This record gives sequence, C-alpha cells and structure tokens, in this order.
Amino acid sequence: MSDKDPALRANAPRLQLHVPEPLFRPGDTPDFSGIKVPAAGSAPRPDTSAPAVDTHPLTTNLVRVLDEQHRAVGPWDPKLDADTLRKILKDMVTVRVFDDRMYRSQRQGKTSFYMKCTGEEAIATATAAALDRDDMHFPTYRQQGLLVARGYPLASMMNQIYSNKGDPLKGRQLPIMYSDKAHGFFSISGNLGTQFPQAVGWAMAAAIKGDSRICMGWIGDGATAEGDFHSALTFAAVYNVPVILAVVNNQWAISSFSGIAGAERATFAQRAVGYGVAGLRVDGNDALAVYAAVQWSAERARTNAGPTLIEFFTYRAEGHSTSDDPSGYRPIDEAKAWPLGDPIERLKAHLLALDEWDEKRHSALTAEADATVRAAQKESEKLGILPQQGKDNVGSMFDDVYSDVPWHIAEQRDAALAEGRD
Amino acid sequence: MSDKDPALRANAPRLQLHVPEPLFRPGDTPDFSGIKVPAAGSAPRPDTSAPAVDTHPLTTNLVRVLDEQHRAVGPWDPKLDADTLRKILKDMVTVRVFDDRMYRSQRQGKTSFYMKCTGEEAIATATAAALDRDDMHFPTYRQQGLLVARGYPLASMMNQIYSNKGDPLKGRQLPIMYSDKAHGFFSISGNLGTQFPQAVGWAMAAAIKGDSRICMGWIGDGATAEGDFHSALTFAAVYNVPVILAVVNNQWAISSFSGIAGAERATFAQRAVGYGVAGLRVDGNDALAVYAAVQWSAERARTNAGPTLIEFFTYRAEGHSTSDDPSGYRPIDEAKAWPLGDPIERLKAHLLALDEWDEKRHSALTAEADATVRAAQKESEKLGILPQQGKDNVGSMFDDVYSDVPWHIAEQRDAALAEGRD
Amino acid sequence: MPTMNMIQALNDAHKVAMRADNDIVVFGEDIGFFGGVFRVTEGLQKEFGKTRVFDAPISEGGIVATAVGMAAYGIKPVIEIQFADYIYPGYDQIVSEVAKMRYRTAGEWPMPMVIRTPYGGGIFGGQTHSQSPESLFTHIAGLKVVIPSTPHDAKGLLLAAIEDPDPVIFFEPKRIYNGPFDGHHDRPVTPWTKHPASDVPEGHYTVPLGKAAVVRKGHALTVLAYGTMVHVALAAVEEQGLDAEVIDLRTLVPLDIATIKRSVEKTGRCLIAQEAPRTSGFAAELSALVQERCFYHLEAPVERVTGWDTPYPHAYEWAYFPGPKRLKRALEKVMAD
Amino acid sequence: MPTMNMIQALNDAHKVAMRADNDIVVFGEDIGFFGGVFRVTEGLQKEFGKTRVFDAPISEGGIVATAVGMAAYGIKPVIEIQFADYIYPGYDQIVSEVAKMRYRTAGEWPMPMVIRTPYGGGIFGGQTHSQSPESLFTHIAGLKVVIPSTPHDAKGLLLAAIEDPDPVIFFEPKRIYNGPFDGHHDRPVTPWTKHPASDVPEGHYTVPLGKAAVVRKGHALTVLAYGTMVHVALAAVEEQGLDAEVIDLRTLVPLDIATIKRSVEKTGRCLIAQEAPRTSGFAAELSALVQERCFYHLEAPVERVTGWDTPYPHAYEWAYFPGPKRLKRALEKVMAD
Ligand SMILES: Cc1ncc(C[n+]2csc(CCOP(=O)(O)OP(=O)(O)O)c2C)c(N)n1
Ligand SMILES: Cc1ncc(C[n+]2csc(CCOP(=O)(O)OP(=O)(O)O)c2C)c(N)n1
Ligand SMILES: [Mg+2]
Ligand SMILES: [Mg+2]
Repeated sequence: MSDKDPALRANAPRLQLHVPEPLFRPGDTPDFSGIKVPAAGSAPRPDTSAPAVDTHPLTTNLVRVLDEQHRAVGPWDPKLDADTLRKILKDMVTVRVFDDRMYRSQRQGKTSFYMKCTGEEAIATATAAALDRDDMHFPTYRQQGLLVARGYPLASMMNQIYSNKGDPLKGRQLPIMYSDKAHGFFSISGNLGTQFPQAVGWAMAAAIKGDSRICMGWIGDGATAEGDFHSALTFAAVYNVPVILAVVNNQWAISSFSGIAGAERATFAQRAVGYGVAGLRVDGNDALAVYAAVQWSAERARTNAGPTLIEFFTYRAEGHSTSDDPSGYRPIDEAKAWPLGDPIERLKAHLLALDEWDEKRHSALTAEADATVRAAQKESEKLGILPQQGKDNVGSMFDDVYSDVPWHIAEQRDAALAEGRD
Repeated sequence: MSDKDPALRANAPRLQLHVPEPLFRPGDTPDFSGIKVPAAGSAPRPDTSAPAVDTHPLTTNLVRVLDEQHRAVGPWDPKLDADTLRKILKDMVTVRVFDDRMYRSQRQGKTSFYMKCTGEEAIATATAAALDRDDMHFPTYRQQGLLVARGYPLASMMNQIYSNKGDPLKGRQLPIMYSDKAHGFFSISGNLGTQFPQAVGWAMAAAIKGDSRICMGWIGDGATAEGDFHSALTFAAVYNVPVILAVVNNQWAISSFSGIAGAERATFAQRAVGYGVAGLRVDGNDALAVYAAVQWSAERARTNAGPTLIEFFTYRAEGHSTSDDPSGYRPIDEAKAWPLGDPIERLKAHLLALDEWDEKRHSALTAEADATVRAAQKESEKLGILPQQGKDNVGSMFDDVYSDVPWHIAEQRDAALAEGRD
Repeated sequence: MPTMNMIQALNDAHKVAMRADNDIVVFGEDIGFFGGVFRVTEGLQKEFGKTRVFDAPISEGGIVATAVGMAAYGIKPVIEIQFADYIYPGYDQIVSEVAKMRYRTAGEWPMPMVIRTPYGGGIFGGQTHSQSPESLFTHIAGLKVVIPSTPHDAKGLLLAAIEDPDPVIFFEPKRIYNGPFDGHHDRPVTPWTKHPASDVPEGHYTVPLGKAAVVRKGHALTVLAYGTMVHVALAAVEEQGLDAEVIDLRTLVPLDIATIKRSVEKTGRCLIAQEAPRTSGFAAELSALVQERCFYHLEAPVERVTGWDTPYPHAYEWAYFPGPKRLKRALEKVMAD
Repeated sequence: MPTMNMIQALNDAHKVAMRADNDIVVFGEDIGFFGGVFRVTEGLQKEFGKTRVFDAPISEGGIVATAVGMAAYGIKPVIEIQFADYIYPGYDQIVSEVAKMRYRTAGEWPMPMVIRTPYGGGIFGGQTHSQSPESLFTHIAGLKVVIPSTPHDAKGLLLAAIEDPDPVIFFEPKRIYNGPFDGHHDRPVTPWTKHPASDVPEGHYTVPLGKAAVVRKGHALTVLAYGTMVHVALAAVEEQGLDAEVIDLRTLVPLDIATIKRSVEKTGRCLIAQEAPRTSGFAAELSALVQERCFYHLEAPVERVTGWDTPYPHAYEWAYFPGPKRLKRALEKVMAD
C-alpha cells in the first residue's frame, strides 16, 4: 500500500458539516444593510456578440438602471418611451390586483390553491415588453405576468383557477398551472425544473428549422438544484442554442432560503460561467433593468451569438402559496426591509420623475385594474367555482390521455359514468 | 399585447444549431499544435484555505510540474522523495501490464469485457500516493490504478474479471466493476455519474461524525453531463463538504469527443467556479502535478476549507472498451500526436534526470510487473474463467438481494435449482 | 396511551429512533427549521441539531444519492421526498443504486435507509400532488415497500423500517394524515381521536415488516387493501353489510402471502383495492398471485378496483378516486359471480 | 424483398421516415458520426446532415427534456437511449412530462416522439446492460409501449410509432438484433436470414400499433410473449410437441385484448412469458386481465414464466434468463392442472 499513513494526521481537525442558515428567523429584526447593492448604472454593458467570458464580471455585479433619484442611468438604460413604461406599469398593477383577488377567492373556498408573485411583478411584465410577440416561454408558476402582459384574458386565467366550465384545461390542472399555445406560454409543470431544458429543446428546434423566434426558460432559485437545470445549461452550451434562461432568485423556496440552493457560495448568474454561457445578474425589481437584460440576451440569441443565463435578484414578498405561512420560518416584516424596494413603486416614481405620470393617473390606473379584474371575476364565476365542479362532463376526464381513447380507457370511462349514475 | 411586433425582425438572420465536431476524423492527420500547453511551473499555487474564487484563473490554466527537461519546477512541485516516485512509476507500469494481459484474456474468450486506462495511469496512481490510506474513493471503471496502488491483490481483480470462484462479487458484476471496502474503493456503477454525489454524501457523513477521513469522487468528461454531476457540486457547495471531485477528461466518451459534453465553451474545471467551489485544471499525464493537486485539495478538505473540483486533462489512448473500435470515429494515430505525452515515459524521464533510475532498473521493473501479473493470472485462472461459470452455486444468485431471502425469492431459488437439475 | 394522528405518530417514531441511535440523520426539502410541509419532522432540528436534521436542496436525485454515500459510510439516512409525485428525479439512484448495492457488492455495502414520501389523492392537489407510484417500486428487487394505514402502524412500521437492514420506501397516505377517510368526501371529516388505532404506545415498539393485518374478519370474501383504501374498503363492506374479511397489507414487498392465501382459501372470493392507476398497478401482481395460488378455491374472478389510467385530474378528483360507489359495484360483482 | 436483420430493418425505417418527413430529428449518445453502439443509426448523419442527426451529451434526462421542447415546437424527435438500463435519469421527464402533456394541456401540446432503447439480456452485459424495464412504462398512462420481435415487425412498428400522434417507448430486444434466439444459448446462433420475417419490404409500410400477431395457431393452450421471448416460447412449445397458440403481443399498451381473449377462450389455458423480474412485471397485468376476462373458460391457473426478482447477474445470465427449461416446466404445469 502506497498511501500515507493515517496516523500522520493524528492532530487533524474534526471535519464539520456546514448547514446554511438565513440571516433572520422569526423574532429577529431584519437588517439587510450587509447586502451590497451596486449603484445603478455602474455595471458595464458588453457587446451582445461578446464572448461569454466577458460577462463574468456581470455575474457578481447587479445590472440596475433606476437610481435613487428615480432616473434611468448608465449603459443599460433601454431608453424606453413613456407609453412602453406605462404599459409595463399597468401590467404590474394588474398582476398585483389579480393576485390579491384570487388569493381572496381561495380563502373564500372558491378554489383549492393560489400562488402570488408579489414583489416580482417587474420580471415577467418587463420581459414580455422586451421580447417579440411570437417568442416562446417555458414559465414557472410565478410568471403570470407574461400572460397578463400578452393580453391573455383574465377570465380565462380565472376559469383555470376555478377549474370551471370555461377552463381551457378542462379541470385537469391545479390552479395557476396555465397553458396557452396562442400566447406562447408553455404548460406550467408541477414538477420543478422540468421546463428549463424543455425551453432549450424548443430553441434547438427553432435553430434546426432556421426560424427567427427565440425561447425563454424560467426557473426559481430553489429549483436550480434539480438535474434539469444542468441539462438545460449543458445542452444550451453544447449546441450554442438561441435561448434565454432566467433564474428568478426571490431568495426563498417555500421555507428554505437561497443558501440551501448554494447562494452562500456563488450567485446563480455565476453558474453560467462554468458552462461558457453568458451570465447577467439583474435587479429584478427594476423594470428597466429587466427589460434591458432581456433585450441584450434576445439580441445575442437572435444573432446566433449564444445563450444567456439571467439571474433576476428579487424577494418573495408573500407566502409561497396559499398553503404556506412564512411567519413560521422568517420575520414577518422581512419583505419591507428588503433593500431593492417594490417594483411598482419604483417604476411609478420613475414615470413621475419623467413627468409622464401623476398620482391621479395612478389612482385611475389602479381603479381601472381593479374594475377589470372584478369584471373578469364576475364573468368567470358565472361559469362556476371549484366546489361546483367535477360532476359534469365526467367522461371528458378520459380524453387526451391519448389521441384516441383506447379500449381500456373507454371501459374505465363507461365505469366512471355508470358510477356517476349510481 | 405588449410585446414587439415580429414583423420588425423581418431581416433577422436564420437561427442555427451548432453541432460540435472533433478536430479530426478517420483519415485526417492529427495536428494538435493548436492546443495551448502552458509551461510547467507557470500556474500559481494559492493557499489551500484561499476562497474558491481565487482558483478561477487555475481553471483555464494547467497545473504542470514536469518541464521539457524532465525537471520538477514551480510552486506545485510536491518535492517527493525518490522512493515515492518509484512507487508511482511501479504502480503505473503494473497497471499498464495488467491492462494488456486482461485485454488479451478478453480477446481469448476468457471473459466478456474489459476496459483499459492506457495513457491515464498517472491519475489514479499518483492520487493514491497523495491521499491517506483510509481516505475513501467513489471511482469509475478507469481508476483500477487506485486498487493497484493500494495493494489490492491483482488476482482478486482478475477473479472479478473472470467472475470465477474467487470473485469477491460472486459473479454478479460485469468485469472491472470492482468493489472493496477494505481498500476504500466503492462499488463501481454501470450507471454513469451516480457515484459522484454519493462521494459527497460519504464526505457529508464524515463531517457529521467529526471524522478526519476525506473522500474523493470520480467521473469522466462525458458523464459530467448527467444530472448527478450537478447534484454533487450543489451539495458539496451548500454544505462545504470535505470532498475532492475529480473529472478525468480523457477527451472521449465512447465515440463522442468532449465538445459534446460542453468542452468547446468552457473547461470542466470552470464548472467549479459557477458553484463557488475551488477548481483546478491539471496535466493528468504528469504524475507530480496530479499528486500536487490532490495534496492541495486534500489539505483544503481536511481543514474544513471546502471542496475542490479537479479536472485531469488527459487522453484516452485506446478504445473505450473491448466492445469499441475507435478507428471508426477518430484517426488511429491520434494518441501518438497528443502533446502531453505518456505518463510513464514522463515520470521515468524525471527519475532518470534525477539520477534515481536507469534503463536497467526500468527493464527489471517491467519484467517484474510482467511476472507479477502473470503469476496472479495463473493463480486466478486456477479458479476458473468466465465460460466455465454460472453453473455452480446457482443458489447464491438469490443471496444479498435483501439481508434475508424473502419467501418469494426463496421460491424462485428453488425453481432455479430444480431447473438446474433438469 | 397518548392519542395521536398519523403525523404525530410519525414524528414520534423519528424521535424515538433518533434518541436511541446517534447515527440516524434526517434530511429533505423544508424538513429542518420548518419541520416539513406536512410537519412530520417538526421539532427534530431543535432537538437533534442541524447536522442531524437539515434542509436539502430541491434535488431528489441529490437527496437519494447523498443518502447512498452516507449509508456507505455507515450512518443511517431517513429522508423525505416532499411528495411521491416528485420522487422520479431520484428514481435512477433508487433503482440503480439503493436497490442493487447490497447485491452487487456481495453484501459488503448494504443500503439501510428509509425514504419517506406522502402519496395519494383526496386533497385537491391535482396531478402532481396526488400520485400513488408504489407499483414502480415493487418491481425493483432489493427494495422493501411499506404503507401504513393508522397512527399506531405508522409509528411501529416506521420504527421497524428504520431498524431494518434493507432500504425501505415508506409511503404515507396523506389523505389520512389527520383522520381516517371512508371515501365519503361529502361527509364531515372524522379525526383520528375517534379511531382505536390512534392509541399510540409511548416509546419504542415496532410493527414488523412483511406482516399483514386482518383488520376485519369475515367469510364471504377477502378484500386486500393498503393505505387510505383500507378505510374506504372497511366502510364499503360495512355499508354493504357483507361478511367480508379485510386485510391491510401494510408491507407490499415482502408480501404476507400466507395471510392472503389463508383468507382467500376460506372465502373463495377476492377483491383488491388500490388508488393507483389500474394498468400494471400492484393490484395486478396481487391478482396474479391470488389466482396462481388459490385458483381451485376461487368461486369468482379476482376483481380489482383502482384509480383510472389517466393523470389525477384536479376537479374530477372524486370521479377518479376509487370511492364507495366503485367499491360497491365491485363488491356486488365479486359476490354475484 | 431484401433480407435484413433487425438492426438493418430499424435503420431502414429511420431512412424511410426521414426521407418523407423533414421534421424528424434523431439524437442520442454516440448515434451521429458513429451510428450508435448497435449501429442502428449508421449512415443517417451522412444522409440527413448534422442538424437532423447528432450526438447528445450523456444525459438521458436532457435528451428526453429537449425532445419535449422540440415536440412542443412541432418537430418530431426519434431519440435513442443507449441501453434501457440507462433510461432512469430520463424517467421523470418521461413520466411527468412526455406522458401527461397532451392531457394537461387539453390536447394543445401532444408529444409525438419515439424513445428507442435496446433492452433485455443474453449478451453477458451484466446488471446494467440486460434489464427489461417495460412494466415501469406500462403503468404510466399516456405512453404507448411497443416491442418488436422480428426484422419485419421492427421496421413496420417503428414506422408506425414514428407516425403515431402519441409518445411511444420502443423497446428493442438486443439479443435478437442479429438473429432469432430460441433460448438454447449453448447451440450455434441462427442468423435472421433463415427466418421468414427477415424478408423486409422496401420503402414504406407499417405494422399497426395495438395489434398482436398470432404467430402459431393451436388449441391446447395460449402463450403470450413479446420480444426475445416470442422465439423462446415458439421453440419450447415445438420441443414439447404442444398444440399451443403463441401470441406475439407487439404492443403492450394499448394491448390487443381481443386477440388474447379469443385465444384463451378457445384454449382454456394460458402461459405468459417475460424476461423481466417477476414481481409487478407486465406478466402480472396480463395474468390479471386474462383471469378477469376469461375466468369461466380457464381450466388451469394462468401461469407466469419470468426472470427472477434479483438484478441480472453476469455469470449466472443463463440461470436468470427464462429459457427452455423454465418454459418446459411451466408448460407442463399449465397442461397438467
Ligand atoms: C420536483 C419537485 N420537487 C419538489 C416540489 C415541491 N415544491 C413546489 S414549489 C417548491 C419551492 C420552489 O422554490 P423556487 O424554485 O425558489 O421557486 P419559487 O417558489 O420561489 O418561485 C417546492 C420545493 C416540486 N413541485 N417539484
Ligand atoms: C447513465 C448511463 N448512460 C450511458 C451509459 C453508456 N456509457 C458507458 S461508458 C460511456 C462513455 C463515458 O465517457 P466518459 O464519462 O468520458 O468516461 P470514459 O469512458 O472516457 O472514462 C457511455 C455513454 C452508461 N453506462 N450510463
Ligand atoms: Mg424562490
Ligand atoms: Mg472520457
């Protein structure tokens, strides 16, 4: 035997397992002054055809456009016109109102489940503004903003949430697991991470066919630990795929903070570096920064310059879902202490600073969003709420397992229908 | 709908799928002059407690100790005594002789399968010399050198290869899928990549128990694409695990070159960076560099300073296995053109340069290795070769599925034994 | 004896085991500080510390893989997969590694570990919080598969599983975590307190693996069930006024074939109830076994009552679940033939 | 008609399909320049170019996942998993995504694709090159499962699978790639050229999914088999001189129940042969179905002849494989009862 004699390390220290802990637990006073927030405008903007390696400094930095005086500054300023800014603002407000109404609906027993994206509204809505209408998304359950921004009917979303007669998914999916081909919104999966490499596959197909549409895949910070994350990055790098891969780092995965996904050691944007993929770390509560980063990545993809991984740094301001109570694992006021602020307030302040907005218009916008959402809700609830479902059209639950109904499923359908008549 | 109008990109280029191709195919004349080989001694050696980020420059560089004049140079020189060098040389020669004999055995129909590690011998043997005897390995099928270096009986290896009466694995495993607890060599899996996060788990357990033994996981360049690679790096980073994770980049995965695993875009060592894990890229054909890198990583692990990912850059000089004929996908003479040379020749030249070796001793060493291997083979073949197996002890194939034999397996055993008597 | 629901009983089993054996470690998604989304691991981190009870990254493959490494080291992992629907990313490690390790190392590296996971529908969880994938594990030699149906059995079986030298996949019927469920979803929920098997002994005891329980004696037919379906079956035979013998399998692998055989030979009729989809579900194996071993005693075909060969549809949960009506029809069929 | 072995027939099916449909892409490990470790994709990259036929990273999960994305885009992936033993890292994507996508999107995103993979033992491949995991896919609603047993069927079934609107798991019995195998491993290998089903029509034809083939007519008993076991079963009944009807299932899901029922009602006896481990194998489902549907015609218990509930042991390959002796005993049992 050649190896060294273990006796030689008699004085070696005991090995230790490090188990990451979040900064604060219930009862603590959250204090994020330790979080380094780079100044808006300070991050350089490489050429979209730059080698991936040139983006490395950006993976530990933070692309920010809106400064403390609510001005858009620096090389990443996408220089959007006021109409576009107002459209993003409106979408964000609508999403927030929608979330609140549907959360309430769940609490009222009208459905089984709901998930908000409070505090993260800028990410999906500004992304939608930055891409083309026919680009494709493989979203998670926190990108409802994509559907809202793309004009998918709010009532259709609600119909899905209620699993009612108008539900495009025929009552088959858990609430918020939307899917709509016409709006380039791929079916949300309950299985975390699965959509990420699927997005790469879609973009591979686009490249194989010489298309010009690109694709964007989405994942949460927690879900980056799944093997599917690795598949996505590996295939994207190998085939130089025209895809944008977005990690929404809202710092929580149910009760686990992002350190449990590795955030103590590296940013999620840094993962890109390891694969030779371009990486950007972006203030996710800054709609302009979101827009700019997506625009940059889209141009890169469309010119065959390669994939980009964007980490949107944000904070999950509310519970994971209606099944979750975050006061069990973090201070209740942590969201308020979060230094990157509220995306709606920040964009509003920017428009105000530009003199393209005023409080009256803002109130009107909120009122309008409220009215729109209520109208949609009324329309949707006419088609039913969850507790009334599951009795009609029982036979439909046997459709679409296959293109045709094979004999064994037909037999089961007959049995289910007979059972219904019992 | 907010997104931009697709019509605006009427002149966008067609997207393209990039499919990586190796530099040379059969018929081409291999010319590796394009491969940048950093000078020996040029890579800096950070402190073993340095933050992972400090190793980033090392992930695109190459740790090399043996220079063109066969001297050991630079900060990574482990300053080994001549006995240790000769031990490594002997192990390498033994492995190569062993491989040749067993390859022949397979060709003679004495067993079903064999895999050589020709050209990669330095990696396992120098690693064994650098670790402590009781450290643990989770190897792949190309680390036979660990067993040889640790003094596992060659005849036992052969018994496994022949699935004969002396086979410690009772004829259950494909040849070369060794396993031996006493030699800290975990059961080789036929399922690529699975062992990599298992190694992390072993080291987590060592940390949980306050042990001082560390663990090393092994994987091939091709297999890094498996999700298990990602699990290993993620868990290692999250819990700051005392583990060394080695990627043996021999540039081929059966017929696929390393570009199909992402090597065109980044080195495998660079992957480490993305997780906040220390990364080293090492000349795998330089036994001293291998030793030095493992020694560095071991010290890091043992002092709770964190995990390390080492990429050993080497070249698979022969076919993937006895089932493979590489002339179908790469030039036959590619191995000879490979610039990093042969690890045995390089260490021999170093010892010669040190005046600690001569041609006569080398011939004697080779002859001795040959005799040892032949003697082991004779001993092993007394216990049988594969074509004679599978008839005796049929009942044993029903053991060890569970700790006890449950009734249904006992019934099956009875049936199998009855069948044997038919 | 304290009265416990199934969650409390499982929690207690962890505590009893961990107090007795320092080498037991518990990890999984959200199971540490928070105590798990179903609260089964509540308080464990506080009592046993962060290096024995900790949150894991969202990587079922990584969770199982690191558990393999730990078992190889010699400590005993008891891991949680948050929902059985999410076990598939860990399936390769379970099938290729956990199940085969003892065998392929000729006994040198057994893999004692427990993989706990809540399974089954009835909580409006939709397709990805309702699955019953047990048959996919019963096909894999080397795994034991255990499913409790009461707090008493949950604690005793979990302790037995933790002490077992082989890897155990431990499926927890989430619909009955908080109370037995007779399948009448439109009636008020019964809490466990009303059920005798909520009397859970303090401290250590085990319910042996591989032993079924005859939970109702009878002569007219045999009903084989496990998990939630035990309670649904009991209610159904009661409502039908049948003199049925109901067997709670408790362990699917290794199966208690002797108890099954004895019963079917007596009754001559057999109904098997499973919540999982029909085709290639474990009920198929049971049906084949009963037919092979009791053929000449059978007075009617062995019947299966199962979930459908579709994903578990959110709004149609109760049309999917094999409830009282489906059982009633099947019972009538078995008795009529 | 050209004479082909199964590899050539499968290769030809790819070519016929890809010439007719530009949207078919083929990828997998080592399948590009090299043409696959079993050479099924030989020459495809040369003919169809690198963007339609290419090597994939060693990531079965990534291969299936990107195929899902491609099918969502609207092109048709035909992918290879190098050995069925390595399909598990892709199991989550297959079970959770491929199988359920049409359903969960209410038909908007069907997942037409073919996942080809060699399976089964008999080549001294050891535990990880010999597995028969088909039953793990038959339990998953939404998947079709196809297994050819001859060159003729291999081409026709693969073409049908590629044209099918649903995802198909296409298991290729690797032991009979180069010739039919009667189970007598100690006798010389027969090449396909001697077998009538090696006559493979040129160009396009399909063998429909969901249709079994009665490969031998008979009255004394019915033998159900697929893949390699079809040939072993045929040889065994021949050697026993039994008037057996042998049915090659060809498609496990959806199953051709009508053909099975018709035969068992005629013969009154049924033997099922599978190479996979016994417990919860597909033979269990077949046994349950036959028993449920033909109970009053059965003169003896339905028998299963299977692989053992152990991993596939390298040296004991022939003690594991359900060969002539095991079949003989089972046949005798079915006939004696
Ligand atoms: C494969 C899988 N494992 C576990 C879960 C349970 N689960 C649902 S959401 C969630 C947390 C996800 O966190 P993150 O990815 O950060 O996304 P976020 O909810 O913060 O948007 C978990 C563990 C799941 N749905 N799928
Ligand atoms: C999960 C899995 N997929 C595929 C294979 C088939 N296979 C065996 S070795 C091999 C190539 C591995 O290449 P690499 O990781 O570079 O290791 P090397 O053989 O070069 O040492 C492949 C694809 C396997 N064994 N396991
Ligand atoms: Mg999150
Ligand atoms: Mg390699």
